[in-house]
Formats: sequence, C-alpha cells, structure tokens
Amino acid sequence: MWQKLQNVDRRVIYVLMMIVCVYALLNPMGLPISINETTRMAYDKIQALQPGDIVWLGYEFSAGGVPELVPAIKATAKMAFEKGARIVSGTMWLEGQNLGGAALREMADLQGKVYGVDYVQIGYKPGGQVFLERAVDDLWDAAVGIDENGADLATLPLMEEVKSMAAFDLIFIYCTGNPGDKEYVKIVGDRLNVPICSSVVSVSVPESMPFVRSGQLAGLLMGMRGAAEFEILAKIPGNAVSGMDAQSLSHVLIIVFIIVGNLAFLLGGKKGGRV
Amino acid sequence: MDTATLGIWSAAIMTLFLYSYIFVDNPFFKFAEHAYIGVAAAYGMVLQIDNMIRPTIKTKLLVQGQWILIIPIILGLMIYTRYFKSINYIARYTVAFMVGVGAGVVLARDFRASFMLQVADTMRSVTGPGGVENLIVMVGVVTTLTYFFFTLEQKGFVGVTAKIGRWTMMIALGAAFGNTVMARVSLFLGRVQFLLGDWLGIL
Amino acid sequence: MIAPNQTWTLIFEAAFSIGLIIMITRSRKGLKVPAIRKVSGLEALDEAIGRATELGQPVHYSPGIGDFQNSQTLASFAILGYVARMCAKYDTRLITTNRNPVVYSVTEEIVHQAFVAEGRSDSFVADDVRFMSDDQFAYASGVLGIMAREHVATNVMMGAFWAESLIFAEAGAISGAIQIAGTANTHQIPFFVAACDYALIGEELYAASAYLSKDPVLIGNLVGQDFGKIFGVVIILIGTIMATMGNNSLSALMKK
Amino acid sequence: MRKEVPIVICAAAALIYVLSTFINPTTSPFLGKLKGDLDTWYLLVYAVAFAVGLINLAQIHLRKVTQQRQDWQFSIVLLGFMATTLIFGIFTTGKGPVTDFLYQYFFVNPRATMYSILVFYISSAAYRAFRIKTFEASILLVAAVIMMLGQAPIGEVIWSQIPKMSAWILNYPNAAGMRGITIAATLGGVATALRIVLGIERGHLGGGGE
Repeated sequence: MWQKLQNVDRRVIYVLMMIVCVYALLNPMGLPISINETTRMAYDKIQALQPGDIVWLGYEFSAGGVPELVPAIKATAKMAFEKGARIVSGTMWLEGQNLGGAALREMADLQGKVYGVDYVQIGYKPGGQVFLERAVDDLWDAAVGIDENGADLATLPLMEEVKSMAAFDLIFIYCTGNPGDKEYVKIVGDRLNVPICSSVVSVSVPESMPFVRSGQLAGLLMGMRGAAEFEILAKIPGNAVSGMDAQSLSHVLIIVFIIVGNLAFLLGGKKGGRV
Repeated sequence: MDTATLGIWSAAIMTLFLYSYIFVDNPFFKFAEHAYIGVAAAYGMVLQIDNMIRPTIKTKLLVQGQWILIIPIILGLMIYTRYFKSINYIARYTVAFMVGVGAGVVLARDFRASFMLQVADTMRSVTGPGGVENLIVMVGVVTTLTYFFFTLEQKGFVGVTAKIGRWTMMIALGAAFGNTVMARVSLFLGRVQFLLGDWLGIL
Repeated sequence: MIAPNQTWTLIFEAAFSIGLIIMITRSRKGLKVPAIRKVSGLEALDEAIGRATELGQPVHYSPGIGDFQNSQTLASFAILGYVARMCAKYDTRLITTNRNPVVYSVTEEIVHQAFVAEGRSDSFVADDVRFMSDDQFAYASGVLGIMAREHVATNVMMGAFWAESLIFAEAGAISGAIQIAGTANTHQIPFFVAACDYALIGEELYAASAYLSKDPVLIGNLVGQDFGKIFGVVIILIGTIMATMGNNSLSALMKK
Repeated sequence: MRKEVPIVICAAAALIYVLSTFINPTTSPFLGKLKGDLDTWYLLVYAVAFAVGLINLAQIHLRKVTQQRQDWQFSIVLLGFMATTLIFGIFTTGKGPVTDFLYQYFFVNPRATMYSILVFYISSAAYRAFRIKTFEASILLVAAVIMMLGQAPIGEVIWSQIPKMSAWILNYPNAAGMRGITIAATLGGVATALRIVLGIERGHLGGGGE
C-alpha cells in the first residue's frame, strides 16, 4: 500500500485540488483573518483622508494580477469615497485600465459619484517610467491631454485641481512587476512628499518589503491575503475573502500530499520520487 | 447572442480545453493550443506594427524627418537575407547589433544593481537592534558566495563554508517555493471565478 | 565627467574586467590553469543525450524566454552549441523552441552550424528549430504539446526562465524525460531543483561554457570570476566590521 | 570580412552603450543622446525583424498541412487564427473589433488559464520532490511547509507564531541565499558579456569559441 502511495497518479492530486478550490469558493467557511501591520498602515492612511482630498490609483498590473489586486482596488475606492475623497486613476500597463477600471467605476456608481467631478480615469498611457517622470511635473502633458475615452481633460472639472502628481494626498498602486512600486518610490517618492501605499502580488512581497522598512512605502497589501484584509476593513467581503478559505484548504492539501508522500517513502522502501 | 456572450463562451470553452491537458493530451487541447499560438504570434506582430513600425514611419520619418532611423530599419531588414543562401551571412549583422546592445546593457546596468548595491546592503552592524538578523544575512551571503567558487577545491574551511552556503540556499529555495503556492492558487481561483461567475453565473 | 552615482561602480567593474582580461591572457600564454570543481548537472549532460540516442527519441532544448539584454540568454548559446554538436554526432534529433524571433534566428544558426561542423548537415531539419510565439504562455502551451507528442527523452532548459519554468519541467517529468535545467532567475530555481533531475544554480549556468569546452581561455575567465567573489566576500567582511563599529562609509561609497 | 564585420558591429554597439552610461551626459550630451537612440534602435530593429518568427511558424505548419503529417488539421486551425488576427490587425490596428475580440477571448483568457495550470503542477511537484531523503532535501521541505502555513489563514489557526516565523524566514535567510546567488550570477553574467564584446565567445554568430 505504501509502495503505491509513493507514486500516486498525479491526476488524483489535480482532481482533489480542483474540488477543494471550487468547494471553498462555493461554501465559504469564514476562517478568521487577522489584520497584518502593513495592511493596517495603509488603512490608516486612507482613514486620515479629509473630504476633498485627491487620491491617485495606479493599475500597474497585467491579467495575472486580477485575483489578488482587483479586490484591493474595490476596497480602497470604497473607503476613499466614504471619506469624501476624490480619485484619479491611470496605468502604465497596457491591460491595466481594462482590468482595474471597472472596479473603480463599480464603487463610484454604488455611492452615486459623478465622473469628472468625483473621479477621473485617465487610462493607459505608454512610456513606462518616462510617463511617470513626466507626470510628476505635468500630468496633463504626460496623459497627452485626454482621459481613457479620449475626452479632453479640460472638460473634467476635477482635473482643474490636478495639474501634476503633487496634487495628490495619497498614492495607492496595484502592481505585478516592473514598472511598479519600485518606480513610484524612486521617481515620485523621491521628489514629492506624498505617502505611497502599494498592493502587490504575493510573489513580489520580498522585493517590496524593504521599502516598507525604509519608510518609502507607507503601507503594503501582500497578495490575496492583504486584499482580503482590506475587504474586511472596508466591510465588503468579496472575492479575496472567499478566496482565503480556498487558499487555506489548498495549502493544507499540498502539505497533506507532502506528508503522505514522505510516510510512503519512509514505510514503503524508500523508492520513487526524486530531489 | 451578442459578441460579449459569444466571447465569454469562447473563452470558457478555451479554458476547459486547455485544462484538459493535465489529464491527458487530447484533440481539444490541441485545438486550443493551436488557436492560442496562432492568435498570440500574430498579435505580437500587430503590436510591433502598431507601437513601433507605424509611428516610426508615419511620424518620426515622414513628419519629423528623423531619417537616421532608416539605419535601424535596414539593420532589421537584413535578417531576411537568411532566406537567400548566397548572402545569408548578412543576417548576422542584425544579430551582432542586438547582441552588442544586449551585452552593453548587461555591462552597463547589471553590475551596479546586482553587485554594488547588494554587497553594500549586506554591510550592516551586527550589534544592536536587528544585529542578529544582519549577521544571519551576512553569513548567508558570504557562505553562498563560497559555494560558487569553481577553481578552489571545496575541502577544509572552504568546504565547510560552502556546505553552509548550500544549506542557506536550500532554505531560500524552499521558502521561495512555499511563498509561490499562494500566488498560483490565486490564479486558479481567478479562473474558477470566471467560469462559475462570468460564465455560469453561479457565484 | 563620470555620470552621477556611477563612479565607484565604474572603478569596481573596471577592476573586475581587467582582472578577467589578465586571466585570459595568462591562460592564452599557456600558463597552468587550475582544475574546476564538479558541476553534476553538466556532467550528466552527455549521459542524458546518450539516453535519447539509445531510445531513438528527441532532445528538447529551450534557451529560456529572455532577450539579448539578459546575460543568461547569451550564456545559453554556448550550451546549445555543445548540445547540438553532441546530437549531431550521435544522430539524435534535437528540437529547439524559442520565444523571441531574433533569438530563434540565432539558435537556428547555432544548431545548423553544429550539424555542419560534425559533417551531418544533411540530417539538420529546419523544422526542428521553432519559434512559437513571443507570448510567454502561448510558448508554454506549445512546449506542452511537444513534450506530450514528440516523446522527448531528454529535456534541457538553460537560460532566463520565469513562471513557465515549472510548466516545462513538470510536463517533462510527466512525459518521463530526463531533465537538466539551469537559470539565474532566483525565483524559478526552486522549481527546477524540485522538478528536474539536475539543476544548475545561478552562476553555474555561466560556468557551463568553460566546463563543457575545457578551453583554457574560458577556464582562465572562471578563475577571474572566482577572484571577483573572493573580493566580494572580503569587502563584505570589512564593511560589516566597519558598520558594527559605527562607520558606514564603505557601504555608502558603494551605493554612490 | 564575413567574420570580422559582425564582431566589430557587436563591440561598437556595446562600447557606445557602456560609455554613454558611465559618462556624464552633461560632459557629453552627444553620448547621452546616443544611448537613448540606441535603445530606440534596438526596439526598432527587433520590430522589423519580428516577422522572422512568424515566417518560421507559418512555414512549419504549411509544410505540415501540405505533407499531411500527423495532426495537420490543427495546423490549419493555427494558420487560420494567425491569418485572421494578422489581416484584421494590420488593417484595423490592434484596436479593431475583430482583433479586440480575438485578443480578449483567444489571448488574454487562454493566457490566464495557462498561467493558472501552475497550481496543479506546483502541487504535483511538491508531492514528488519534497522527500526527506537527505539533510538538504529536508531543509528545503521544512522551509517550504512553514512558508505555506504562514501564508494562508490556516497557519494562524494552528499556531499564532507561524506567520511570524514565515515572515522571518522570508526576510532573512531567504533574502541572504537569494542575494548570494544574485551577486555570484552577476559576476558570471558580466564575464559572459565581456567575452562576447571581446569576440572570445561567438556562439551567437553560429561559430563555436576560439
């Protein structure tokens, strides 16, 4: 029996994995999620916003980042709007606007916010770092004067107050890679005294942590976990929170595989498997 | 059926076809694989045309008159000489240029970011708050470097140090593996949410 | 004169480069070069190709998905040259897949020349050097197809890999291929270590050309690299002692 | 001539790039501008040369169809999708309705799906590879398991200290090992680039070494 277990058909593992994830999504157990310190720091920054303040949201991610980052965008937008703040968004990533824009629109619609007055989406702007460098001095120029739908920025009253990145009271970005928080810290953080918070996919956490320790990032949401914490703080438990149960179960499942594999290995004659 | 519905159905079917590979290679996967590669390869070309070739010719050449850009265009075109046996050596000029810039970038960029700054950041006080951690990082870096000595025999002191270096690397690699699981599960959850939510409307 | 924040980088890098050149000229003059330590992944390469030959099944080679600005891609070319020659010598089919179209044109040339050099230009099959797509995962899906359909016996992956590393490596493991992989992309090394029979870690990838060719000039180069590491170790130790005594000037200097 | 010209082109391009990085642009505005130009040139050469890949892909699959080799039917699928995307893409740019449809549903979606296949492969790899065969393999396993427990909420439920342990491992021993690997690899990479610039290594030009 142990011999057999040493080489379980991988497809058994795949099917179990699928079942566990789908089951957890359909039947959330609601395992407690404690709030991480770096998440709390980001939350405090949002709570400190005054009515009329302006927040920049940067959708700096590609499709792979959706499950971990979009829930965080929703939570951020909801809380910021509730504080009476206004939002301007943009992205250096080709797919960013498509993926992140809908989340902001949804939250704005829920609270009856008006486009152009309470929020503006300037959309995808090419150039990467070069865009950012330009936007610090002149956002209008960097955005070539138009929003995501090609509307003239001059027709949007909110943009009258936003000539450059210096107009923002908080910068919140959602990143899967470069350009991402590293560039914001280097280009925007160095020159302007605006707090920058970042929400990153979990693989990028080790790269972003040093910026938190050095104070260059004012808060950090770590992967889906961070997004789930933010959903809880914003009181809109959604995809990330329900995803966390699936995370727990799937992680346990993998650990069970490892234990079974090792038991089989120890008891079944130490064959099979490789390192 | 409107285009959005048709799109979601196509995407859902493609998703299921692609997943079917993990059980066994089959005609459904083959279809999805070939369709995906076909679109992706051509779309890559379209992006190059939209983002580089068209603006260069339309704006930079014809409007701004940056005629010097003819040189890289010719350099790029040279690669097509590979289809003509008598002059196919010219294709190497394209490659030589790209490899040259590539090597230049490596020499100009990598050393500062990945040697100087990394070495500098390892030099921290090993006493006071965080001292133990700084010491661990320093020892870990030094021993890992020792593991990579190729021309010193890994015996005696060097051997022991290299061994500790290997252990450090194993912790690092194990941690990186474990840390990635969550991201990969997230990706799958994203797909399940698409299939059950956007497609079937259960979620 | 020197760009801001580059002075000390330039000094250190120039010193390292000069050291490398000195070592190269020394070994060119025929001075004795030291032995290199075993790198098991490279040692297994011949045997792995031999296995494919015995089985009469193909070898798959991937140079990773980096472009020319990634030194791992540049290092991969030398390894491909070796693998291609071995395959040509033993008349073993070699399938090379690519993500970057210009890298594709290079790998095709390398494989072609290797077959010519072994006097087997007639057995070179142009269709076996393939461009898939410049999209990372479209490329990955193509490789999955090859693993399953071409009965790959030996899978060699050398270069810059990202998330596709584990897709290739698991597909290879499932199809029963013997696998040797190498990358310096730290986040992907664990997956190669876990899923492949042999994994080259980081700098071992760059040592491959010296190791495989046994060329004294390249081995001399390797000695230079070792000096670089010794220097790194020494300076870290000095800097740490200084920092502990409250003097951060060395660290500040290097960041400048 | 045939051998020398590429080596000269290669060395010149590299040299210009290196000089323009290290020399202050205020000292030599010309060099500073040249670097930006070289970046643009590189992208432009790549864009113009890109079709080499497409030609290869089309050739392989056309031959497959004409010779009716195994699975040739699927080559028709590939060629069909490729031609449609290409034709509409060229005439209506990447933002036209047909290209956009293909992009959204036959590119972005399959992409996310292929990426997510990793969830299965990471599980089977963990099952197969993490065996306590040797001391080193055991370290690998323990670090990975602590990390996995620390990431998901379940870790906290088991023991409140697990997230702290995993964060500590990630920030210190992991950072140290990764940094060591990076520093060593950088030296290897710089040495490789230098050999290429000096013309010692010419694998990329089709020949071997010296």
